[in-house]
Amino acid sequence: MFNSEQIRSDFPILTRKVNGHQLVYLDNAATSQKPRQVIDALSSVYEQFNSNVHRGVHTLSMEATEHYEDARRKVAEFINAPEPETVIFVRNTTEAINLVAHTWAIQNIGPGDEILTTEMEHHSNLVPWQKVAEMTGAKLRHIPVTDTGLLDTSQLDQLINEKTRLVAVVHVSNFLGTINPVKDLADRAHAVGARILIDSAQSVPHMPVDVIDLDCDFLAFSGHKIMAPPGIGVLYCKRSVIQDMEPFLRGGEMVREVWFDHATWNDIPNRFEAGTPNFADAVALGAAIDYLNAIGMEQVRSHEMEITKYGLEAFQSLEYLKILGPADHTLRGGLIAFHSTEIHPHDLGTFLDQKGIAIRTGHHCVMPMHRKIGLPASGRASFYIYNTTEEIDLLIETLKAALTYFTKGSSS
Amino acid sequence: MFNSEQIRSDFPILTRKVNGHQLVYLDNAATSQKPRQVIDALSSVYEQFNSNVHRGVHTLSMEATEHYEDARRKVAEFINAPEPETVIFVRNTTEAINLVAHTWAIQNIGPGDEILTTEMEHHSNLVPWQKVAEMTGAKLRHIPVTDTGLLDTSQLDQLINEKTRLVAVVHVSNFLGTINPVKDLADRAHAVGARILIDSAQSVPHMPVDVIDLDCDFLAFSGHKIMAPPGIGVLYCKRSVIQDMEPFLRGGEMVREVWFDHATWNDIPNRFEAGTPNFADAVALGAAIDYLNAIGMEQVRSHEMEITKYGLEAFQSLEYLKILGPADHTLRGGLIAFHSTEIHPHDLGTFLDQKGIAIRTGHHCVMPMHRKIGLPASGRASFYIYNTTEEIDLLIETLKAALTYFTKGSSS
Amino acid sequence: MASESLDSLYQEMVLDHYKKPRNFRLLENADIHSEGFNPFCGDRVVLTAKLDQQGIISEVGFKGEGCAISQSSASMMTEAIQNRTLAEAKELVTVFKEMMQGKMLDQKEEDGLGSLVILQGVREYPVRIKCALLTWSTLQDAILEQEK
Amino acid sequence: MASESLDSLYQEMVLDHYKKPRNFRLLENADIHSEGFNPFCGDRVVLTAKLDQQGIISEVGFKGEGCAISQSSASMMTEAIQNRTLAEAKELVTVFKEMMQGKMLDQKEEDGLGSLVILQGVREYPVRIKCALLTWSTLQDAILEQEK
Ligand SMILES: Cc1ncc(COP(=O)(O)O)c(C=O)c1O
Ligand SMILES: Cc1ncc(COP(=O)(O)O)c(C=O)c1O
Repeated sequence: MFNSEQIRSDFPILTRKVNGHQLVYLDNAATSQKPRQVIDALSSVYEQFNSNVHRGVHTLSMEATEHYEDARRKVAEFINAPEPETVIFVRNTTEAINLVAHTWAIQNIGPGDEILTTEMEHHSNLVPWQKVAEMTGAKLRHIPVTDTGLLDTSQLDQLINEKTRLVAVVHVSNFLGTINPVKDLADRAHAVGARILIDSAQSVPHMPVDVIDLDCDFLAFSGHKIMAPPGIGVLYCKRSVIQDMEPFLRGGEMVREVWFDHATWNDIPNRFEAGTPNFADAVALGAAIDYLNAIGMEQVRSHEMEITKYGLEAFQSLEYLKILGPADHTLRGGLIAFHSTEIHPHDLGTFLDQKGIAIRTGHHCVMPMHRKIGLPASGRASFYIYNTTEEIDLLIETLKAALTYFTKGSSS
Repeated sequence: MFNSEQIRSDFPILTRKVNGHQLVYLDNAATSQKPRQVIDALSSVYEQFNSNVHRGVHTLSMEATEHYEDARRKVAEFINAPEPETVIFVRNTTEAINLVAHTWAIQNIGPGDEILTTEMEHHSNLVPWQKVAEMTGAKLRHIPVTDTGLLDTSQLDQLINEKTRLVAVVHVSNFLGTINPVKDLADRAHAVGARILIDSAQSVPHMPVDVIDLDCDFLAFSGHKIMAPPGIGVLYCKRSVIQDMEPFLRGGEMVREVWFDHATWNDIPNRFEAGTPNFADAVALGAAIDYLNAIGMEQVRSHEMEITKYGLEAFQSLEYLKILGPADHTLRGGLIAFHSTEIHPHDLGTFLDQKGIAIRTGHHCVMPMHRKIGLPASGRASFYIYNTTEEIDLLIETLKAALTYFTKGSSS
Repeated sequence: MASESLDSLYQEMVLDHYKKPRNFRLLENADIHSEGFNPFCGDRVVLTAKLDQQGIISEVGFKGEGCAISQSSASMMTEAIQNRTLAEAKELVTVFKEMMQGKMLDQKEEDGLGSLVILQGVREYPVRIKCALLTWSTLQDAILEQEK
Repeated sequence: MASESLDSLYQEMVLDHYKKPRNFRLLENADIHSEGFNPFCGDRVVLTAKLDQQGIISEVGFKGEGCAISQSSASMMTEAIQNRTLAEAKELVTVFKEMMQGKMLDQKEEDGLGSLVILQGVREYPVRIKCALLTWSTLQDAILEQEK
């Protein structure tokens, strides 16, 4: 069963003091903390079998390759990918999306075509498509977001049309928290012959995600948000879509044969993994997945829903603070963004930090959506399996104190 | 002073047994082993201040950012870069070179222009230029390699000419071991208004490298070959060259402001570091540099020269084995590639592995040069600061046994 | 929940400037117009100023959005540079930056800064230093532009 | 320096096939022509074969470069598939691959493999299994192509 104390004790950093207070880490949407099991797995790589993968006949190289490919299998199983080869290791979500932009997209999108994204995208799932649109002459469109923070699906029939070649959409918004109906969007995309890319940076770490069930063509996420190190990320691609695609980065590993003036390509996934891959962080990602599997992703999701529900209610008690995103916690991932008309989020952030509480403040790499709702910045508390309702209580209490502190001058 | 035993004791993996024998790791050109100091630095990141960099006002984020930027400063000092901002963190040498190919190169090279490389390039400094040539209509040329494994400089006046826009050259060959005259090539390139990119994957880890002295425009190397983890690499760029360049990967961190339909760019180096950077491995790279600085790069170089000299002499005693590359150890990095007319390198590799000795066998990602000299593959022993002449003795002795073993049937 | 340590950052005067920013308007026909933006946190300052015939800053106005530190620093700066020459303003930028970087100031420098010295409190919050500096860097850019 | 354990990998017969590869030539006017290459290690096998009117492999020839395991496996395979039908050859591929993947063989399968069973020794060297399999995958590709 789920044991919060037990889980917390796996994360060495949680015992840390910040400004004299016990750390309360509520910045998980930016990056997650790592359990002892992952940190140890990483050390083991370097202590036991560190070696370059794929190219050697010696024992270390063989072991390193086995561990690396084992990690690929674990990732594939975790997201229910049909075969390990459809899992490409990259640095992070951003690189995964750029890879698709520089390969499938520019090879398959042309003038007059449309790329559809949403108004709530992270810069990483927006700026690459601006470039593709510019390069190919395609038009970039955005599914609007309603006042309640949901995708406005009323215009979808018009937005997803015969010209649409790609729908690129965030699964769970790192700003509004919204869980988007990606399965439905995949159906609609496929109905008009378009492909769908899902930015799963905020979903894969926090809930069961099944690429076969979603029937997505591309799915991207970052290791560092799922208890693994920051140097590893994943791009899942349907084999039929990527199989014969021209490569992106070029160099060692991704070639079959090389002559002075030309080269031929290796098979997937190697074709898209140029140079020495970050096998060590991949192994650590495998360990993170083992860790989460032992808890169970359903458990992770329900724990975060509980915390979020608790938080959404508790926030109601705070004057001057307005919550952003859907009101219903079942429609949200485990994060709550908010803003105040009285106090800038940075100042709140500094106040909270004095009490050891880490939240994110700023635009969270979602500037256009902030601009749309007229905010330059917001605050955001985001949760993971190790967070507790006691921590929420502390957050609320401290926010209350902050509001008093910063508004005291108002009445003087 | 230099203390081999002391140094070896810093590398936990060196105590490992392989097939019942003490590991003898001679595959350092593929990847290096990591000292305890680097492994611990990495664990510390996760245990003490792991957080996303640049975007937060909370303490962890601030500390992570400081450590990350501190690592950048260390790298800059290590290669004598004029300012930290000229150091861009990437995954590896391959990504660094692709970054230049996708930014400066395609923005500055056109039809009829020439890109000059050498016949001894690693695939990572060859295949990207094939693509640039294809995209821009430029011509890709190669400085020939002489029979003794040196760059043939007799035709340089003709090869580096008014049409040359870029000279992309390996500093130390990972196959022949040759140290190339990159400073002279830089002068010649600049004299005709061309830029020079130096692939320093095999030089920065093993000898003092000074980008101001070399006057190079771009320089690339991989962390994993310099005692750091595999997820981090470095691209150094002259500020004047890169300052106003369009970005490569797009997403978070690299933008200044983003609208739905367009975006503006952040300054260097952030402009070229899209998405969450691998700050943890960057910090570990900083620790690796601290470690090497404590020894002194002159020491590292002279130790490797000694080992290489010793090895080159010892190899003479081996029948059936021919050494590749320059005969003079002062013209070589710390590696020795060889081939045998009697035995395929894989079989030698497996034999050595049975005795715990790890060498590389294959084409070492330098297929065209192998083809030119008529070899499908070769063996390669490559050294680092922790290798000893006793290990060379063991290598030679075991190679002798292998040659006896595999040729015994010949006489039966 | 006392927050004494925060009081050095959020001095009463700082909060006062934040809530009631001085010179909070953009001047038309300004001789100086400069914009500062921090891409990581989104703080923004737009600075405008008029110069009289002697090259003295006769009028200053700013607009911006951001945290108490960035906005109060801007507001306080507009008061401080009014009626100074560009050269004096430039000197002020230097002294202010030095102060924020932790340099000990001599009496003359402290006098020159006047009430700006209260922003020293920001030094204990290194991540917020860039907030305090945003408006000053913006002014510096403007002066360098003017000198061209 | 004894190397007993290596003897299971480098059986005398294996080394013999490596040094004196059988059927080491490319057939002209071949019905089957297939090329296998391992991009990581550079091992290469080119396989050619002729089929008679009954669809029996009447003649086989190969060329290649690579290690003792990849080349002896190819040489031994050319002997083993001669005078078999494509269907039989395909069955042999399956059984050989299963053997290399560690499956226990029954008597009939072992008999079918004949002297190829000595390549079992490669199983203890997982990284070399792909060397032994290269020629078999090449044959498999050729048969699949033929069946189209
Ligand atoms: C000379 C040279 N260049 C480039 C590379 C590529 O390095 P990486 O695989 O780390 O990108 C290597 C190493 O494999 C190398 O030896
Ligand atoms: C929804 C979403 N997409 C993309 C990203 C980019 O991830 P990364 O910075 O790891 O590339 C993030 C996180 O920053 C995110 O929350």
